Amino acid sequence: MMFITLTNYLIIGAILFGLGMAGMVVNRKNLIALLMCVELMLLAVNTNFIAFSYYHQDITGQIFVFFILAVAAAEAAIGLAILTVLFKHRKTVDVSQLNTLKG
Amino acid sequence: MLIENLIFITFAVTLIASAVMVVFGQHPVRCALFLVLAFFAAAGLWLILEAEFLALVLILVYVGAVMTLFLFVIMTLSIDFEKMKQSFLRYYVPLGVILVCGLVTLMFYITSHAHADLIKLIPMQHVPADYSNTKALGGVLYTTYAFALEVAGVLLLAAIVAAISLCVRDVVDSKSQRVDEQIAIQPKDRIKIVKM
Amino acid sequence: MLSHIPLLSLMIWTPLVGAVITLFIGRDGHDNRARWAALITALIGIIYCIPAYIGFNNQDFHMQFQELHPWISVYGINYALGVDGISLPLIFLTSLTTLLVVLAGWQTITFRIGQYMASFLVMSSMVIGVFASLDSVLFYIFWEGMLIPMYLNIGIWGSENRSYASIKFFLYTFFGSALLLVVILYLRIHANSFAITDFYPLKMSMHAQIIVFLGFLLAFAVKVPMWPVHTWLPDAHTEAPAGGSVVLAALMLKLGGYGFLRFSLPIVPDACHMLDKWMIVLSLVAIVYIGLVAIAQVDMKKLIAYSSVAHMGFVTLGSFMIYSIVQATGDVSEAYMSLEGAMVQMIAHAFGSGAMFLGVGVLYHRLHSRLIKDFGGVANTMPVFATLFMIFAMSNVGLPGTAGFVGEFMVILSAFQASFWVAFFAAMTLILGASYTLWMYKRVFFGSVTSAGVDSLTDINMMERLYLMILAAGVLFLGIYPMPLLNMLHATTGHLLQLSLVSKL
Amino acid sequence: MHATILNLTLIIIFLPLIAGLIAGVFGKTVGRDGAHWVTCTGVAISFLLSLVICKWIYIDQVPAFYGNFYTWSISGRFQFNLGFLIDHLSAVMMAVVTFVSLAVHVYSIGYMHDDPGYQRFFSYISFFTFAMLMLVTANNFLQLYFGWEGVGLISYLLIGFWFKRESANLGSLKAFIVNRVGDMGFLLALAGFICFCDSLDMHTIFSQAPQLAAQSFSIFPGTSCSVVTLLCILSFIGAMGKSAQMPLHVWLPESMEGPTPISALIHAATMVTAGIYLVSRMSPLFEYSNTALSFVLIVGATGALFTGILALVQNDIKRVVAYSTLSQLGYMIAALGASAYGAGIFHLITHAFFKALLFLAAGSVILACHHEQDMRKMGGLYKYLPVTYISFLIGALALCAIPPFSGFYSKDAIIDAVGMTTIFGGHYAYYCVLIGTFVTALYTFRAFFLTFHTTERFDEQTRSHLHESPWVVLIPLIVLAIPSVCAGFILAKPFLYQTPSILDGSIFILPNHNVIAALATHFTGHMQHLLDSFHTLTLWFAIAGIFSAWLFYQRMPNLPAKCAQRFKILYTILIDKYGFDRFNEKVIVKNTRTLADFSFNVADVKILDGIIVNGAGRLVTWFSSVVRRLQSGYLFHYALVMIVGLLGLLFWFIY
Repeated sequence: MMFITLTNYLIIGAILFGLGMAGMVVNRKNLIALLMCVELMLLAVNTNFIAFSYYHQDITGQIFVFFILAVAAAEAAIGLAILTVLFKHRKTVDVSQLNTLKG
Repeated sequence: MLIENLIFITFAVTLIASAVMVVFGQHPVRCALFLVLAFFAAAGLWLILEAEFLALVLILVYVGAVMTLFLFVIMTLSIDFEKMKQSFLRYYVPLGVILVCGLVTLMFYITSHAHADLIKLIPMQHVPADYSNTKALGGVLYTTYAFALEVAGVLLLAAIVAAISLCVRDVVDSKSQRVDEQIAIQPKDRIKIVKM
Repeated sequence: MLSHIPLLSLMIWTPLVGAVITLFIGRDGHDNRARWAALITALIGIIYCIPAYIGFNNQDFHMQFQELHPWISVYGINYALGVDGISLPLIFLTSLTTLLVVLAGWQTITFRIGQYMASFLVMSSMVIGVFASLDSVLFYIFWEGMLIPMYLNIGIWGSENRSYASIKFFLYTFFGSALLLVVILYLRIHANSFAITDFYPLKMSMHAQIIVFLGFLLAFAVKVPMWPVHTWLPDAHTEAPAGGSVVLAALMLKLGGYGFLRFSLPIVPDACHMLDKWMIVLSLVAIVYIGLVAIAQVDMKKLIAYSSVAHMGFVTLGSFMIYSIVQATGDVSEAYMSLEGAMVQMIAHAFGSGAMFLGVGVLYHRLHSRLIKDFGGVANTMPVFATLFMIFAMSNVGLPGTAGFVGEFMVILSAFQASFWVAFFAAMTLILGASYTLWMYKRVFFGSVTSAGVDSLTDINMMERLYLMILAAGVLFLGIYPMPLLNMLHATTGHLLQLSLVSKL
Repeated sequence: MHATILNLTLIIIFLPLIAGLIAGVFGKTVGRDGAHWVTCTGVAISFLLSLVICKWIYIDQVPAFYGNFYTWSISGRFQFNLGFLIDHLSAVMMAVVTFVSLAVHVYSIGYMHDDPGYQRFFSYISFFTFAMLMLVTANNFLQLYFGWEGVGLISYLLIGFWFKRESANLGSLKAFIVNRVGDMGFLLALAGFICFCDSLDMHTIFSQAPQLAAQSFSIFPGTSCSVVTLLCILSFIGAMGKSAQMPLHVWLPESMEGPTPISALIHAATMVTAGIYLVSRMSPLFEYSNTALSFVLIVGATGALFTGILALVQNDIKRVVAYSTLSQLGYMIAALGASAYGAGIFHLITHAFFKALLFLAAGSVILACHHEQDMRKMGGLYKYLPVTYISFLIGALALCAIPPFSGFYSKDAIIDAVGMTTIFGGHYAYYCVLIGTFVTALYTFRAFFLTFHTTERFDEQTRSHLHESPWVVLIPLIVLAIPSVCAGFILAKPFLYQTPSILDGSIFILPNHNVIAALATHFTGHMQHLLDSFHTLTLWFAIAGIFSAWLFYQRMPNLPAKCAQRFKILYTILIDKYGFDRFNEKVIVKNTRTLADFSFNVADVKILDGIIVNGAGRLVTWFSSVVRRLQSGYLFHYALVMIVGLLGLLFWFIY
């Protein structure tokens, strides 16, 4: 019978990461979806890390995931804070209106 | 052996499906919930990989805190989703699909023949029964990565302060004294001579 | 006695100190004090030339008045100064021009006199620095530093679209000299020292020599200016104030020629030998084509600017003909005349066209117009000025007995040895020069008084008469008695010929 | 003796210069009288001294002086210095130049009396004398070139003396540029001397003449010509520019714009003869190249005939005399071409006298008729201006080579010499020169009759103050009339028929070219010469010319108008001066100006400046505007770019 090998996990990770990226790029709607996609991408990365640490019998992979979680949480928090401040000023979170950075 | 495969496949499929629903979902709340489902599926996968501490942490941290935050934000900000819906541009979808396939083909290529040595196709190793992921993690975390832990702590503190300072609105009616203004008052601000 | 006084450093830095003093004194309205301070500094500059002339030994071609102090020892850059037959006359020319320009700006400039005078003093110190420096980085710093005062001069005191002209001038020369830095560094790596004299014995392959030559060519061709890259000069001249365009014509154009003689010829002789046909063609184009262009001018200053491009064509012609002359006659001493002709032309041209620019400045100061059609019959109201301008016009035309003739005569004579047709086209300048200068002279000076403005013209006053007389004396003196200048050049030309005619492959 | 000649020449040359400087620079202080006294005495002294030198050279047979007095510059092997070569040729020339210039100085005291630029005029004339003397006495080509250009400059200043008049300015500019064209050729010749003989010194060059003849030099890749021919033709181009030969003669008629004294001084006696002096001075070189000699001969002969014909249609008295100068110059050049240098120089001297006489006489007529130059408004003046009438007649007779007068000796010698020359183009030249005598007689006496004899055609107002010119004008006329009559008779023998002739010291003639020697063989004596001149062709042509002039203008005044109708085409060509002026104006000037405009506006401003320089500026601005659009401000664009970059890196990293 076929074993679950590392490549399976890597493929899942790649698909997830791809979806997250696509979501970020494709999404013309709102920032929240954007943040969610970031979360997805982080999830994909963590899965890869754990898969590697499992198949290499090396705990450091998981340590890394540990810290990524910490960072990701902080990032999500701040992202949402920015979102709220942005909403307060612009009354919208629709990405297409927010182009003040235009050169 | 079959059951393990079965479990793995179920989790993997739910994970991918929920991810797809998150990305192409219309309504943000629904997306958030699908994201929650994705986290659960991921946790399941991580359990298969015997990283149970992290799986649980994942659920606690993400599903508990982050997703609630998301939902909280979605709910509080009265974002009119209807207007946003129709702005979902159709022709961008193929671009997204291309991206995903590009990445996936890349991964296939890597994992297949070119870098065989990098990823040895090693089958699942079974760890001894009494192995506890948390103990192993704790052993390493507080010894070699102590400093990194401290830094993570500081980082989280900074994130908290930043989030609060961003969102707090200046309280209008606070009675606090502003001493510098009190000193700077001039007599002419107080008395106004009106000529009849 | 003379050797231990750091004469060259004094020559470089006193004008700078003078400039600071003039700025300091001249601020908030004390114009007269600023003028006197500038004049005194310029006079000191001239006084320095006397010991330099006496101390300079004509027979010795080595660098004299040498000064060597470590400066940035990390990279081996040191503050090396030295002067030989080529650079000393040019230094005398610089100090004389600075004096003249200070005198010229005495009455014509009304606002910010202190800064106007200071800009010229800084300019003179930079230019003397260029001529005196033996270290290539020091040379490069002065070479770039010189642009700033000129840029400010054109930009502030110029006429209508001065900003366009000053920016164009600055970018054009700056672009040229960027390559110069690259080439200096390249040479530094090979010769692991920045001193120019160390570059001379450096063995280089033909390929390397061509690259180095092209780097030098662009930097110096822009300055000379040679034909394709000359378009900045007419704009800079028309927009510059009278004093500014004199300095531009008298000094800035000589740097290109000086660069060719100091750098291109001795360091990359074989590349020069290979590409000298092109340089000759370019200089001939400069002489004939620019001569034609000068005929079509309506603005006096532009006409004189183009005429100085044509005259400078002789400098490059003279310096790059030595190879074909030696090839044709097989005898090195034949090439002396063409090289010395080039050097004399550099000095003589400064007098001729510098004076004409001052003359146009005098007219501009009175009628605020440089266009030929606004004048007519000026000789009736300004006879003394007309006679002086006639002398300068004659020098520009190259009449024997005036400065303009000496250089051109030598170059054309030696050109015949290279080939008949080079001499033929070089001699075309006789006709073209005469036609555009005298046609301009006729339209401006002769004929009956055309406009009320010309009628109201007053003849030149004491101050203008002073500096125009000095220039007229210079033009006639150099034309009749060029011996002292030539004596200075003999030894160095011989040495330069030896350096540039021996192959270094 | 040697040193004294040097000092004497120095004084002769530099005295006019100093006088000119005093008159010019200190004009105001010295005042009008001071100016003309200083300059006249200066020139008078130098004239006397030059007579002294002539005495030494010719009578005391002092050896020719050859020495340098000032080193101008040393460059490599070449040493340029200024020095003198005082020998037979230059002594004669010095005498002629100073004599004519003295006459003109005295004459212009009267002529320029009421002219505001009085001092300026006198300083210019003495500068001119200085430059001419420098040219004539030079022993190397640098000093000769210095004098050459100096003379050109001062003729420019003098023609444009009345700079208020537009035509004078144009004339002076034209004169200077045409001279410069000639000078260009001469400068190339100088360069050639440096290249082939390594020095500008006349002795070294002339001594190398035979070797030079052998060398060959190729200007155009295919052809090759002998070096001597090249150098001679180049210097002859210079001579053509200065002596107004055929293609470069256009400036002489315009130079009549200047005051009459200078027309006499410059455009009759001295400046135009510089070319002839140069060719005769370079006789050692010219002798070695037949092609150069034939070139000179043909140019001279064509000039002699065709410019003479032009004089027939001129109505301005000064223009007629100007064209006659052109044709006489053609005679002298033709003489040099036939290597009869002696005859050429002899004609130069006699011509200097009677042409200056004719000019000054014309000047006094113009002065009398209150600056009226058109002959059609004169007529019957012999009653009012007796002295001018006689002097004009003497000049005219001398010009037409009527026996007793000086013109006959020199002109006849030239015509015989040209007849006997064996050089290519000899026959053509002979016929030109022969017909030329008829034409000369015709136009001189046409002018003579029109001004002095026919019916009075001027209005009453001019008649009222029509009086003989003041004595200061008449004395030079008389002083010049005397040599015009007797100079020929006195100088014919020493110049031509005596061996060794007066000029032998400085002129070198190859035996087979020596036509004068052949002429001298059958010269028996003056009286015999006069008698057998009656059955020579030239005299009959001259008499026929005078008779037809009398017939046309005195007897039947309407005849010229009639024949002008009949030969319409010929008449217009002549009026148009063979289209030279139109050619110059239309073709050369217009084209250079359009070429200049084109090269400035299109090439320089548009292409060089517009496209390349400003173009670079515009390119940068265009590029920045393109790049600016990249900053769209949308977040997803940036994300997209990041991801594309990431993918690119990954792919690149893997392959």
